[in-house]
Amino acid sequence: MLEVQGLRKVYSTGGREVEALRDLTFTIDNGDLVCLVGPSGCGKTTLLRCIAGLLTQTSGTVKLDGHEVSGPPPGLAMVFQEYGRSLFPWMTVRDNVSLPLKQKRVPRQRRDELVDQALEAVGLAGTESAHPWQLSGGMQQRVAIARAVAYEPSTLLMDEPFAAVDAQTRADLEDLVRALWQRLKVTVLFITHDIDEAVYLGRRVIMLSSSPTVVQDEITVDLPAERDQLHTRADPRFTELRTHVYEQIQAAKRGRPASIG
Amino acid sequence: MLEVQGLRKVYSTGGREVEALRDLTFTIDNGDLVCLVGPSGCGKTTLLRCIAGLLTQTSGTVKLDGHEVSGPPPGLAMVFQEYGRSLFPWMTVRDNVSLPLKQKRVPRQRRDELVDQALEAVGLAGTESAHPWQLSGGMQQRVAIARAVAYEPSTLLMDEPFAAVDAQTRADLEDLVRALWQRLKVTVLFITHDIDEAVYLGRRVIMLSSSPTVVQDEITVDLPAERDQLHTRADPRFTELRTHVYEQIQAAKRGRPASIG
Amino acid sequence: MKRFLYVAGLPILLFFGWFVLSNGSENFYAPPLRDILRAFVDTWTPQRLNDDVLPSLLRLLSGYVLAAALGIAVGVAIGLNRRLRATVEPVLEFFRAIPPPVLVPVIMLFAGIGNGMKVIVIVFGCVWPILLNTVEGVRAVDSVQLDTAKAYGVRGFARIRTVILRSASPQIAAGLRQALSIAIILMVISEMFAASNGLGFTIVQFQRSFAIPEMWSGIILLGLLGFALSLLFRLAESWALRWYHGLRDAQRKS
Amino acid sequence: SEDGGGDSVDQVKVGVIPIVDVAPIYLGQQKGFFTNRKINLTMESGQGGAAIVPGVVSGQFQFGFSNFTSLLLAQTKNVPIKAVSAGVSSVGEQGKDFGGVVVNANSPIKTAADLAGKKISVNTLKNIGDTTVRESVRKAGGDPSKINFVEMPFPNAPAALAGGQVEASWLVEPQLSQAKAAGARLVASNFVDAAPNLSVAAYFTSAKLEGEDADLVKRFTEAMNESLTYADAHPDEVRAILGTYTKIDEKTRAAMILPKWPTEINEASVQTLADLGAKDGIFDGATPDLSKLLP
Amino acid sequence: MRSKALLGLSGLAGLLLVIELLPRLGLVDDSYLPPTSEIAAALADELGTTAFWQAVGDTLTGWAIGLLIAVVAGVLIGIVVGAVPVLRAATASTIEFLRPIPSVALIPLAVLLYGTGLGSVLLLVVYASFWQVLVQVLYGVADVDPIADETARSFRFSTWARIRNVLWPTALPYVFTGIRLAASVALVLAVTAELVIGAPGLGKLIAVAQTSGAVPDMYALIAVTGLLGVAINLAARVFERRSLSWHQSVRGEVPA
Ligand SMILES: Nc1ncnc2c1ncn2[C@@H]1O[C@H](COP(=O)(O)OP(=O)(O)OP(=O)(O)O)[C@@H](O)[C@H]1O
Ligand SMILES: Nc1ncnc2c1ncn2[C@@H]1O[C@H](COP(=O)(O)OP(=O)(O)OP(=O)(O)O)[C@@H](O)[C@H]1O
Ligand SMILES: [Mg+2]
Ligand SMILES: [Mg+2]
Repeated sequence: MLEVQGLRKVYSTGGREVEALRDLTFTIDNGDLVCLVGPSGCGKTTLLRCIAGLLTQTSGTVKLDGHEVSGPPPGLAMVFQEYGRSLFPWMTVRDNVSLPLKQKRVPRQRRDELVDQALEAVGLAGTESAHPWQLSGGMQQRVAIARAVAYEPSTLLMDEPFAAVDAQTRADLEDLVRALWQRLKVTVLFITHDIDEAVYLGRRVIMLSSSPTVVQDEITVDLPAERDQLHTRADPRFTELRTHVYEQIQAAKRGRPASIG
Repeated sequence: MLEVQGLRKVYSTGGREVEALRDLTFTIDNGDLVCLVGPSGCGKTTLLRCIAGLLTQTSGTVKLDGHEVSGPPPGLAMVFQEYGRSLFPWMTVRDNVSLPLKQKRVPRQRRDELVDQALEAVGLAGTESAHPWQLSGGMQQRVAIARAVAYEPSTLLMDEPFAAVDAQTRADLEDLVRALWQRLKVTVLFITHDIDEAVYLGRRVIMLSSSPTVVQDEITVDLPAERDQLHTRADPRFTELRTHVYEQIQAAKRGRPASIG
Repeated sequence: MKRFLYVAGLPILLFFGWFVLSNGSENFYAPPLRDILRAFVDTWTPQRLNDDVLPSLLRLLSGYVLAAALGIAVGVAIGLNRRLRATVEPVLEFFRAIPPPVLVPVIMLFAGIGNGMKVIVIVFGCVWPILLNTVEGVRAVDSVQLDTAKAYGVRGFARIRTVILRSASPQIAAGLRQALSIAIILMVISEMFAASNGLGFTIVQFQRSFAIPEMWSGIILLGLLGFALSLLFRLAESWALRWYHGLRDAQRKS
Repeated sequence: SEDGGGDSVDQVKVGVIPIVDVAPIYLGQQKGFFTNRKINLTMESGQGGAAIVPGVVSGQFQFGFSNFTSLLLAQTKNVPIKAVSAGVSSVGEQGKDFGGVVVNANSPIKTAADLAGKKISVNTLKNIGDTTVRESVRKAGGDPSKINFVEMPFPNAPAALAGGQVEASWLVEPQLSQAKAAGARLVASNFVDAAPNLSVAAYFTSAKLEGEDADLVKRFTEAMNESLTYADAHPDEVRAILGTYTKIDEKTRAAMILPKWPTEINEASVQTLADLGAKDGIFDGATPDLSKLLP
Repeated sequence: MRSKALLGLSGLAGLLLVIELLPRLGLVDDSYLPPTSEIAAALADELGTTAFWQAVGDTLTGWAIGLLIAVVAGVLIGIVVGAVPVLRAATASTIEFLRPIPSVALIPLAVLLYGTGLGSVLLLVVYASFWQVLVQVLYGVADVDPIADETARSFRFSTWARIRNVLWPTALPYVFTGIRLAASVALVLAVTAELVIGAPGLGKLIAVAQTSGAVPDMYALIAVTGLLGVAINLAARVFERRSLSWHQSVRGEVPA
């Protein structure tokens, strides 16, 4: 279980003080799939970094399975918003994906299998020997996704992971994440700015307010567990939920809670 | 007028040969707003770089107003897909935006005005003195957009410029681009992977096939010139067009033209 | 052909200029290039190369390799650890500012007068550019790359090897390149003490015995040596950093 | 210098090595022997001939100080220089000279003959040190071709000797006294072995200056001779003036052996140096022409 | 900041302690490496003489002028050569040929041209430290992010503007390393030139102390050289912190 309690983060670099997060409290059960939406610059990335133990909060606590997070917990995989910078340019695509597995001491054969599967799943079979900078933006982002997928994490943090891919690929990747989640029972925290995506993917959607950031609202997505791109999105309940989220986000941008409709 | 004729680009770095563009031919009238969609990795960025004169094609020609493009033509502004790396980390947001204006010898006062307006328009008023790396991903992308907008270009090339911003901001920025286009009669070539966005924004939509890349299809968006987020998107013609584009993209990914429906 | 022109064009021009300008030189210390070239052929016989240049080269290479290993290892440690950096930096700067010629006697106290001393002098002199560049390169590793490594549990030696060293490698290469020519310079300086053979020793000996054309021919040989070594270095670098050059050239040239 | 005997004072720079040997010129400067002859001296110190000879040849210095083997070497290469006055000479007495070969107190080396086959430090290879040390060994009946000379500046040699890195060291004052005080034992007086009353070094000028301003050279030689004579006669003043341009401490200054400063260059001894050098092959087969070098 | 200074001082103190103990414990003969206390006493004596301060002044003058020339020339030539591929290709071999020629081999040339004056020192100092700056600048210029450069090109920045706004900030960290390397090489060469040629300055004092067997004095003077190096580096660091506050290496220092 992931517990975030009273989380606050103030950046102070170069004389500039920014309160990125004011007071966040929420919990995520193990094996849950939670989507996080919020206006640009509201502190989503900051939150993810705190949860991953990459950033020290100013106050408040983050606990994973009862232990306070101080460094990246084992079994965690993260897809960074800056996908381009999170790939190592000196390694080929294959090496980029397999490096974390090597660290996990996955035997060579299994590693190759996992890497091939993951690259296949994101549609990058055949680019194994390329370097990241020889790929298009969307392809780079998919390499980063493949790396997280191949890792078979127990906690998966994704920061706008589909921002650079086309609509069709995006739909495929959404289904990939749901399949992975169902197969491995992994806890997923997924940041997106696409409201439809949040509702389609998540079992819950947490909405953040704009700065100073608090949890604006939270809904449970009571759509059936078996979802598919055509039918789920056509579901009237889907439309209802997305409208609700949309209104909350607009309210968040205006800086006050919308009357819940 | 922008004429692209028989454009072909083959990358050959490190023993790897990739035919990014096979044979592209299309023209864009001055003052037109054209959206370009296509599967991830099909060569959209490559095309834009060739048009901007940043990359030399393998064969074919790019002509702007009858002159062959060999270097970046005057009055051109470009928003790069790698927005993070295209901002200068050693400059503040204000300096990043105003530097091209300085290069254009815009007088100081006018420059400040333009910069303030542009930052205001993208919702970044108040961050002038921050450095890019102190901003969130979406904010960085908006700085890059502000830089292009403040420049008041005659040709505007945008490569997935709204990929990192939330839905609401995205809608605002779409309207910003249309307003700019209408006000300055600027020629806009806009890459996006959001089909709705392509149809909503463009006067024409060009669809590229997947590799080896050719022009898959092209439509003229016959929606009224005055568009707004609510009504235009609700227009049945809008839905029709977006469905057409969607089908073409799916066909492109499968590698053959869909029967035009 | 074009490549050859680039590589050889300017040197040929300069040599030609030197040749013409020095032709009638009466100055004892700046003899005509003609004489120098003649001395070059007479002086650097295979026997001489074997007796004097080979030992020098061996000392040079062992010193360089040691300096590279030491500089990179210490540089990574210092670059990664802020407290360590604050502690040892003044001491390192202290030693860095001491001219090797005055330090040689102190080194001799501990290392004797054999090849060991000369190798240590070379290490002592050429470790600095490697060390400094490594420290700066390590400090400049992209924060997102570091975070990625951290998040995926890439830590300890693997993190250093697969992320930090690779990311810093362009700057380390700059240091290694600098160090190479400094190593040659230090080779000469170390042979000014307690030596009885070597290229540096021979040049100094020529200088002292007023064999000026021979001395200049030795200096030319040093230059050629440096050029050859740097050629080798460049080959090694373009292999090790092919990702980097590819990355930098990708958009630029194509 | 242009007007020869006029009132103008000549500015003269002399390249010297700041050691005991050049005490007379400092003393002469102090005593006014040079200003009397309308010469205003400036001392430029360099570490050995490599820095001084080019300075004199190019006219940066008017005069320089160098040992005779170096001067002979220069002569064989036709460096345009000319000796103008004596510089310094050996004391000429076994065991009482200002230079010599020392070994550690417990060394098995007892006589010069034992030096054969040993590792000996000299300040400069192929120069006056190794040729004269070889002569010592030769005279004592040892095989001089077996000696293994290593090059080491005088100041560093005592440490190397004490540390066992060399088996013997050729030293001059003040290191000689310091080493002896620390327990080293003298086994050869190489200058004495080489020739009686060996002329070790000289002041020289460029052939150009000698041709163009013979008057200045003459005045310099006179002043030099006066200084040499005065220094030879006043050892206490020599010891005192050493304190001004060196950092030799007072105790060592009092204890050290001073060289001789005759005004005449002992031509026979210079010829001996030339022969020794030729024997050891340091002139590359050439024969030095003394007449071109000596005044 | 305070604690950083303390750490640095403790490092230096450790060094002093080691040098005090080495001879005291009999690990080396104290007549060749005297303990810190004796060196300090000799240093105290030196500090009282005007000759010493004169020498420090002379050395620093040669150092500063030489370094300035080397840095300005190195940066200018480095940027021009680095930014123009043709020039870079045409000069690479010559640079590699000239670079390893040791300054010490140029001593006769220096004396020939300038005697023992400042000119000799400058020739050697500039020759040695110029390459340090040049090579660093060349590598720095090559490190420009292609996207940043394309951005500048797409907005049709003039060559000068690209150099000033893109090339220069990217190369700056390399330049700083180059300057720090050159600063100490310049000091080393200034002292060496004085030592060998006998130009006035600290090096000459060291040479005199050496030939006179005044060992503690010699070490005291060497220590002064080292301390000058520390001071120079300190100044460079402060300067660097100011002008590179945006750079990863400096902003990474601030605990997140
Ligand atoms: N390193 C930093 N130094 C200073 N301020 C920072 C830093 N990183 C982020 N911030 C500030 O913290 C706030 C939240 O940033 P964060 O990156 O978490 O936003 P976000 O929700 O991920 O936005 P986006 O959707 O645009 O990526 C922003 O106002 C940003 O300016
Ligand atoms: N520098 C390069 N070297 C080699 N191949 C490259 C390089 N840049 C791009 N490519 C290849 O060219 C093809 C097209 O890339 P491009 O970046 O133009 O795609 P894109 O349409 O912009 O994709 P996306 O929507 O994912 O950004 C890809 O297959 C990519 O691997
Ligand atoms: Mg973010
Ligand atoms: Mg792209």
